Amino acid sequence: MSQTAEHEASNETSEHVREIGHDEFDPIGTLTLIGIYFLILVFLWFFMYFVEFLGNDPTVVSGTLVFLATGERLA
Amino acid sequence: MRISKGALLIVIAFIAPLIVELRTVLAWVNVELTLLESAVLGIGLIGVILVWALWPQEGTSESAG
Amino acid sequence: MNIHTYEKLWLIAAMVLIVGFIATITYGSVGLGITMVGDQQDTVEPTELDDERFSDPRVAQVGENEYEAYVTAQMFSFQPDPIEVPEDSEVTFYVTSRDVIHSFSLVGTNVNTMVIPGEVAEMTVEFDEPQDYGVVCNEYCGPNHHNMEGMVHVVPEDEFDLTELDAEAPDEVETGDDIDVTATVENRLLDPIETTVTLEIGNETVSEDVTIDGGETDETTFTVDSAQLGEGDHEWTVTVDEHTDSWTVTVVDELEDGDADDDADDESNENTDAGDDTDGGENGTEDETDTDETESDASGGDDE
Amino acid sequence: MTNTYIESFPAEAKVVRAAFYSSFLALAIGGLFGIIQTLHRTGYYRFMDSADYYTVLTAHGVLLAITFTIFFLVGVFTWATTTSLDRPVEDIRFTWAWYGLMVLGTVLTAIPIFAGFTDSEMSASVLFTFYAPLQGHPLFYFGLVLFVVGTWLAGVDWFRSWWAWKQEHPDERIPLPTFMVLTTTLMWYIATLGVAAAILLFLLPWSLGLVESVNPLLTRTLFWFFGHPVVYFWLMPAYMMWYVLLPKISGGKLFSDPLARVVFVLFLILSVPTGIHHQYLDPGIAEGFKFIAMTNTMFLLLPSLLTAFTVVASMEHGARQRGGTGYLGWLKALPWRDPVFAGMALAGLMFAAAGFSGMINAGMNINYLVHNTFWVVGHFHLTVGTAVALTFMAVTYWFLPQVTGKALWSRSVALGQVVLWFVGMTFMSNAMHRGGLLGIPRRTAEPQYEGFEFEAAVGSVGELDAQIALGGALLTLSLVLFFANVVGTALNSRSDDLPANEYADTLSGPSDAPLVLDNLKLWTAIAIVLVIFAYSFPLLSIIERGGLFGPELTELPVSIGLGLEYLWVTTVSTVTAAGETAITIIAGVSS
Repeated sequence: MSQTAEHEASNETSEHVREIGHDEFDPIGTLTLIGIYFLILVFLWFFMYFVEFLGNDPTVVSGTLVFLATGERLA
Repeated sequence: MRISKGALLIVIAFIAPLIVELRTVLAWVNVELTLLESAVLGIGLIGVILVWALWPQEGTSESAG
Repeated sequence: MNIHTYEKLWLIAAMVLIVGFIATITYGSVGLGITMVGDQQDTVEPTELDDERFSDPRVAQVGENEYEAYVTAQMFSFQPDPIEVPEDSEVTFYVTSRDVIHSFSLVGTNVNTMVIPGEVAEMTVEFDEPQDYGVVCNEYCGPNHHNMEGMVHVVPEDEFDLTELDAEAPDEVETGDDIDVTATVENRLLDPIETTVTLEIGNETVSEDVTIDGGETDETTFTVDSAQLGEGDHEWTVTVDEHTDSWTVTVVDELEDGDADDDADDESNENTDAGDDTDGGENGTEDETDTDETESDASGGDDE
Repeated sequence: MTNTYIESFPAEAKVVRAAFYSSFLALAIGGLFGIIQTLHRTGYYRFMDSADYYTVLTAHGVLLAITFTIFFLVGVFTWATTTSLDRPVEDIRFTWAWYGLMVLGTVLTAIPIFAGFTDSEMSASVLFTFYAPLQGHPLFYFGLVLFVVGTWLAGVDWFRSWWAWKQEHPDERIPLPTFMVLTTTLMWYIATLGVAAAILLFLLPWSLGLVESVNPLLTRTLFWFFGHPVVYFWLMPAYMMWYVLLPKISGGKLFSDPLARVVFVLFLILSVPTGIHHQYLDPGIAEGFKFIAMTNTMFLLLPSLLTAFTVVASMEHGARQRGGTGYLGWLKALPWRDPVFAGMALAGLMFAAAGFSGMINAGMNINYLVHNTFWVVGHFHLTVGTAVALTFMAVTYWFLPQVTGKALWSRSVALGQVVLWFVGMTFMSNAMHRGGLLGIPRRTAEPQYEGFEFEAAVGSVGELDAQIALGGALLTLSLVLFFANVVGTALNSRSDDLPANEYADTLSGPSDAPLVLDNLKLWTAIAIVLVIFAYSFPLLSIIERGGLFGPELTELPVSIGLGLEYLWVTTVSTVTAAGETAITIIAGVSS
């Protein structure tokens, strides 16, 4: 695969401004992008679960818990 | 040209889902747009991007976000 | 193996995300009591379904504010349809299929289950406000899948009953004989009901107040003088609250045959009533033509 | 001298080309059926009877989800093993044989499906999932079996190449593309056991009349044993492209070879024991089993989330080498004019969105909200319909010159095509997701009901329909442009100026990866143990409850005339008993 790298370098020198090795590369842009993605995921998850899902009443529940809840409501 | 034609095309494509869902998002804050209004808004947005992209570049480039 | 610091950060964030998801779901199950359709019910024979729940799909009261709805799905209908339950009630649905895989899904709610032949889906649901819900089958079940729909009506408490009405009268009587119209009223609620049984025949209206205890059946017989009605066809209607049962009695000059025929006629009349009974009983608001249609749909599906 | 694939491996290039063309043919027919359904469902144009909709839907599902994806996969995987091991296949006749078997299987499956349009008795409008007791013609099941056997032999071919290579390079690490092929193939072998069992033991004998009935829950569970991992089977070639091709096209190197291996190992061990999450709402499966399936599924998010980082970091590496700067400004430096890059990047972006709707699908009780609604259709049009299909179309623009030796007909048309696909799918899948939240069901010819209407909080159902139809039209146009490019390229004359057949180098190479990652036997064993843990108890419980052959097992008439039937039941019972014993032993050992 080192052979591949040489080809790549010779083929695309025109497009390459610089060569960045393993140790000099900090994917800060990736961290930024994926951080934004993480926030979107967290927000949408809570939105979907607590607004869309739980707001979509009625929901299937276990009999006993509801009985307790109903009992409270009637009392 | 501030960005390449290819990148411009992609940015416009990327705007599509934002425009489509903008109405839904605005409805949550009680701003109800009609279909026509959101279409006009979308076209306007794309227009702004086009103007921005085609404006002759001066100095250092900005972030394409 | 060297992993970049940022990637380690992301790895931790991803694990937090995953654990957070599982925690949310667990909170829904344990904290809010959301229960999955599971294996609570024993299996059944899809082609027979002769146990007391599914031989006569219906709503039954099992406690104060607690009801059970036995539902069958078949190509391309649900039984009973519509399902009627009162507001502020806790309803447990038991749903099974007579043929292929269907679903039973209340549109716009989280009440949603697969309906698999041989298995019984159990779902307990709490209904608050009166509302009508559409029911769809959301699993492909054959060429008319898109026509498979039903309704669940959650009705105000004072409009809800589980009264079964079945009225009988002879088809033909000789002028001068009495016509006995017998109304059998069953109260499937747990509490007693007070209501009025009314018979309309010709221009005449007679009624009787009755009180029926929970789970009991009351028989009211009205006797009408056929001579007063005169010869010809006379439609009669028995009404209890919003439930009606009606048929036609023919008053003739002289019966062609003897008593034997009388019995036969009685029987045929009874059959018709029994037909109404299967699904007409649960849905007082629906008129008879509609329910009959539903039933013929269902049997048509069975044949396929 | 251009060093294209066809120059290095002329014989293999023909097979890869044939696989690609088979895949495109399926895409063309499946795509045509797609727009027919779009217009029918939304009510814009209905020219056929609604009953025929389900025949169209069956063909759409089978041709796109199975034929299109898997034919492309075998092409890519054959390219990957030959290129990365730098050796031709061991026996090209064997390669053609499995390709032929796959074609035969497809044709045999297609015959009864398409017969559904005619008046003949033969039909198989049972959809891609063929849930019993809906019954297809035996030919349908038989064809599927042949197709799957074809893919098994393809796997044997790739393994043969690797074994032969290993003899000559005993101390070398498995090259990354081959590693990906092998782990994916192992996963496929485990996964297809489910569908093979469902068809060979139950559905085929049942459709032939050898047995009276089947247990619908059992065959359904066996289907999903296969039905979930099959989505990773579609996805893995796309992942491979993102790992080995995308960094190179971006002008950079793969960020981490070891993590790429970790990701594929995770897919091998976690893909199969998750299928029950498709059955969250099935009666007859205990909630506990569903919860276990959920935790497995949630952890399956990990390899995809890791992939997101590695792939984006590789792109960033390319962008920065091309002069990109800033936190987000580097995005401008990416080669957006290259359709291969733009297509894959847009596909990846869509997959990020698909990842979100997939997380919702993976959740156990929230499944009540979305199960079998249009939401699910929106989800898999983002995954298989975009992440996979758009990646395949984008890399086609790279592969076509490699396997034909001809230059691409038009790069501009190609760029327009991938962008159009992205925009079209945005409209379509967005409206599908939203429709699903309103309770609109999937798989229905006419989602318009007499007794009630779907209520939208924002906008209307009519508007969603319009979005779907618009999206469908754009997708169809995109497909037309794609095929124009494929045909145009095929008609081009040979070119001497083509990019060489290379894939991306790595920043952190295989030497950084622990040796244990290459221990395929270990990972396979772990995968099998996990499958046994996740599935043995649910399967035993289903059989115990409903019987092997459904509720009527005890009444099964043993016909003397046939005798076969008896033999069949005995064999199956023996096999199951043996399985149970094995499970008991394993359970005993592990506890």
